[in-house]
Amino acid sequence: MWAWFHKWSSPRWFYQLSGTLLPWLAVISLAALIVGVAWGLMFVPPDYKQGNSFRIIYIHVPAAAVAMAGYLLMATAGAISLIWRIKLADMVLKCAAPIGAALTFLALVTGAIWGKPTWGTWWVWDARITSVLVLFFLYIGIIALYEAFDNKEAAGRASAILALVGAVNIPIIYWSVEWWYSLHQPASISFTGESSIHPQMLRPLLLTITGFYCFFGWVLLLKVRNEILHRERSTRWVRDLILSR
Amino acid sequence: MSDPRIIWNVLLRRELLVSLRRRSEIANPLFFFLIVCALFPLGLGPSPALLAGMAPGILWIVALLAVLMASDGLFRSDYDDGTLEQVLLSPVPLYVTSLVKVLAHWLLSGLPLTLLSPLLAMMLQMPPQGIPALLASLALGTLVLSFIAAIGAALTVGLKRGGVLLSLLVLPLFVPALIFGSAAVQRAVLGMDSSAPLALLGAMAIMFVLVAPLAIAGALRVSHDQ
Amino acid sequence: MYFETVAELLAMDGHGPYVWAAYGITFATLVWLVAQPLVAKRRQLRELRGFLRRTEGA
Amino acid sequence: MPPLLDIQGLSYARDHRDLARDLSFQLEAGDILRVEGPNGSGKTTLLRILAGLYTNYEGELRYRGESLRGRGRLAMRSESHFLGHQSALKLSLTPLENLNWLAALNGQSVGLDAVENALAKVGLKGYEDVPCRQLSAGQQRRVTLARLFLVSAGLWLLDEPFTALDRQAVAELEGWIGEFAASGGAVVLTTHHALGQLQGLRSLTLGGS
Repeated sequence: MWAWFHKWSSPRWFYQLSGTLLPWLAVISLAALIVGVAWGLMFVPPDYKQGNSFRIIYIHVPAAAVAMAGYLLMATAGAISLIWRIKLADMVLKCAAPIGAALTFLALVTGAIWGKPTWGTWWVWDARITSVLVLFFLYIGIIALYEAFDNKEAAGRASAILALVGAVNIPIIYWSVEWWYSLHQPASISFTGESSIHPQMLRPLLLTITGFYCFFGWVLLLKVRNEILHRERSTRWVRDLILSR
Repeated sequence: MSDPRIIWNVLLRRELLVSLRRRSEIANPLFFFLIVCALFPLGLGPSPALLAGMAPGILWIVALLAVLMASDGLFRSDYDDGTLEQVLLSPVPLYVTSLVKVLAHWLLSGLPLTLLSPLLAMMLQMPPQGIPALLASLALGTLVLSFIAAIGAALTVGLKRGGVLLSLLVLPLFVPALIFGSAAVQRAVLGMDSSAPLALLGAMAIMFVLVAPLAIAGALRVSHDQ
Repeated sequence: MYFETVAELLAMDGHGPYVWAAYGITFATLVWLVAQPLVAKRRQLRELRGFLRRTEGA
Repeated sequence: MPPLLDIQGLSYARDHRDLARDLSFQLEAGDILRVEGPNGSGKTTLLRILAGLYTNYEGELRYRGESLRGRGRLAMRSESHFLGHQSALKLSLTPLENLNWLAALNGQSVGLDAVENALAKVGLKGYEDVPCRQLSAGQQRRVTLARLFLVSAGLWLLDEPFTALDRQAVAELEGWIGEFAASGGAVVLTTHHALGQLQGLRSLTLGGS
């Protein structure tokens, strides 16, 4: 088993593997996004309660979901890099952070825009939006910590520890915010209540969620491949690759 | 390896001695707590009704910031004079030494803040029936906050400008403690039962006291391994 | 297609600006997310060639 | 009986600069190994690797036959002293309090007399309760060195131990190192100071490769 695990973690092997995966990820994510968005924007009837503004759900929910999954991926990569000292896992952690932060930012912006026509204010202290805001702060903490170190390897290990501590705390944070929200605001208006939307309208959502997940994978692979070339620049296989280009 | 209890006492005594020798380091968070609480009436107006309603939230947020301020240089002086290096080299597990360090730090920062809080509660016109819950929630809460902040302090110990960065790292992790802590006091002020949030805070305190030293030990090793 | 005319699609009974603003920002962000590593790769290849020529030549 | 320290194929780098490649040496009881080399040649890093502080290296390092990455590290920690550049003292505490704490860190509780003997050995008799802040730099360095005599150890790792010592203290330290090696201890040290002819002295040159 160890040989397989070791092979899997060698940057060169991963570079080749990701080379074959990239086009598929790109095609699937673009296709799923385009079809899902077109379907959600143009073909689905408006929600009887919220009107057309509910169409923002097709990008808001996937962005929040993938941002959360991205953080958990970061924590897992961090654990792997801490325990087995695999460089690849450290690269995944470093590259996933900015993408996750961008998606969390998207979830917040689309949530705020969605709030305006629906509840008249740009910012609604709804349970889910507040949790996504805290998730955004967690991402900012990871990136700030990584940038603060000069020695990049120490930066990776410190960020891995923070990501693990963050991941352990995410359920507690999400649950405490839910508890806090129910304390002050009986759940009359809330994003979490969107399940009241007609199931037939949720079908495009599955497409856009798939699209966002593949998109995350696509951009992550692009960034990790750049990182591999940078860190392995003094190796023979990178030299041959560069000169053969 | 001689008797662990003696080792524990010597380690704890050293931490308390070092802090007690620098009085100002203990007094500063308390003065910070006092001054910032006094700012709110100046900013919001002195009307008792307004202040009473916001007192639990204000007290908890300012206590939280005071703990954050007190935790900034937690490991830095040991890092600068080389004693932290000896701790890393010690056969005594780093989990234990970190646990002792943060407990001693809490005894001289979190606990005094808690004991001072009734005075400030009165200053902010908070109804007295909320004070027992305030003491309980701050006692448990500052323990949770101290251990979370200690993780941040350990992560930034090797960095020159840790202060602002520390708050970026740990403030999001303070959210649950703040929610349960201030809710417990608000309920007590309204005469409602506040045992649920206090129980949750107690559970978090146990969890962080047991788990945080692992992260602190890992973070201290990282900062030395470069 | 739910909407009869393109104008109706844009207006979306008054919610159009919000919906299109949200989709516009999302589209811009996603494009930036993809473009950034692609641009970085081209710049990196140029740097690496220089790095290799220097180390190769030494 | 496996050697006290067995280093095979050690290579390490810092900031992408190779400091040592495939370094191998052994250390037995009674040896004094002096690590030489120009500044920045990785002398301090080598000591930090041996002490288990710096783990970014390749190679097989064994302490009494156990790998330093595994059980060997814990065994070594309780049987060795590492003196870094810094004083490892809290200036607000007295030598007695500092040494008590350092002994506890080594897992041992020591009585007052043990501390007094150690301080007497380094010529600081009677200074037990003077806060270290009021001691001179040389005296503070002596308190740091007192730790070597407070808790018995089989291995000393000394990084530039002669810095900030007056000439008389330098001679004394040289004597202590000789005494320790003669009594079966092993020492690895870095210094620019020209050591006299100590029995069992060997040197290892780094850098410049």
